[in-house]
Amino acid sequence: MEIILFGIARDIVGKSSLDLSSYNEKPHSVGELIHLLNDAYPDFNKLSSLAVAVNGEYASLEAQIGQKDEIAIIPPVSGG
Amino acid sequence: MEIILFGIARDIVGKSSLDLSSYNEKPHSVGELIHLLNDAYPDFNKLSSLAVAVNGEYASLEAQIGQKDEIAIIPPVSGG
Amino acid sequence: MEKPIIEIVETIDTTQVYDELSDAKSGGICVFIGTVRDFTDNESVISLEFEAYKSMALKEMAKIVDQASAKWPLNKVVIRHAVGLKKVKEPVVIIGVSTAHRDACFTACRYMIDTLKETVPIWKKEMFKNKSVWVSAHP
Amino acid sequence: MEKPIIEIVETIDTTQVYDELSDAKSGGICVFIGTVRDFTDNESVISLEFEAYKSMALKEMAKIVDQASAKWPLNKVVIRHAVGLKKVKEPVVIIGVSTAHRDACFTACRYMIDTLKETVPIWKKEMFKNKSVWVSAHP
Repeated sequence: MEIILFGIARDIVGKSSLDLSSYNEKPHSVGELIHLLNDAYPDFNKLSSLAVAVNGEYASLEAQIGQKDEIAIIPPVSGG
Repeated sequence: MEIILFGIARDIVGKSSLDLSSYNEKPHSVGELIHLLNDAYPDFNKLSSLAVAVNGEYASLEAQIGQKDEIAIIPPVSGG
Repeated sequence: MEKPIIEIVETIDTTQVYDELSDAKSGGICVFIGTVRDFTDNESVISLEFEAYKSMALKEMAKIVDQASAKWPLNKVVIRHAVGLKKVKEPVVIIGVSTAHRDACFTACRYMIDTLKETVPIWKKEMFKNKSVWVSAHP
Repeated sequence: MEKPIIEIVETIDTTQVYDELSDAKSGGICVFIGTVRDFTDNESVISLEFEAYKSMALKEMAKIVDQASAKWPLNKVVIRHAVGLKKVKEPVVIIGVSTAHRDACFTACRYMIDTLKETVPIWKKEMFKNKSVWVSAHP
């Protein structure tokens, strides 16, 4: 399971994607993924907000995630 | 005393300026000028509004007008 | 505010306005372009003819810029109206504003076009197939 | 509405947008251009760097156009965002709308830039002399 990272999320993790295959507890939902990130990289807790996109759409905390999904971390957007 | 005419005012009078020197009663105010125009060319009464500019500024009905002023009839504007 | 560009011209070049409004202190630019539409009240419009009392129109346009710059912090302003015969799709007026933040450029641009239509001595005749009409002349 | 132009590009050409929006059924065109401002909170900005989650950003931009066209009768729409390094005065986003009457083009254009800033996955880093900051990342 690979997570795409953008903006400050990439800076916090130090790379542009995060491979979760080595983690013992794989997240099954967006909420679990955010929990995992906040634990592994405490700087995520300092952000104004943190969203997750599953297959290019904003996903709720309850949304299930699986091996085939394109999963991306969306830190606070600032386009325009 | 020459009055500059624009838009539908020019169409009503049939020319782009009106020379009042031949008129017996010369208008001394904007109000008198409008009264004179309404009498001489009844189609002015049908317009949505009628303003007069004296030396390039909108003038009130009470504003005095004289030989040296630049006087223009401003029918309803429709720029833009 | 820098010296505004206030003009009455034969033809509006829509490609130059961005350069005229571009500004290091501005994060937002709002431009309104009025164009000739092909229909009015379900009648097909062939062209519009614009006529201006040019000296007074320029003064009234300058007043609008002064009023807007008293209300909002404007950096650069362009207000340019065309005269003469304009065909469908041609630009007849362009109003642009650059400001630090976007709220002011939208609000000021809207104020300026609304006020221009009310106060600036410019007249528009709509040419239809079999008649022509001075817009707004009659109730 | 005609097929909208929705793009993420390296460089925005501000001179092409009028041709893209010009339309026989439209009397009004409103264009917003977001540009790089030289100061933020009294600190001198050297440049901005924009990064996009391109596939998702294009989908979110398309949603904004759909929402706007459901709310207002739009004829043509352009929504184009730049990515990469942008210096002071450079355009970073351009949003344009043509409509029959001017009210809708102003309101829809404003709605689209406001919503873009809230929902589209694009990120901006401000480069100052001695530091760089991801905008809005922290409270």
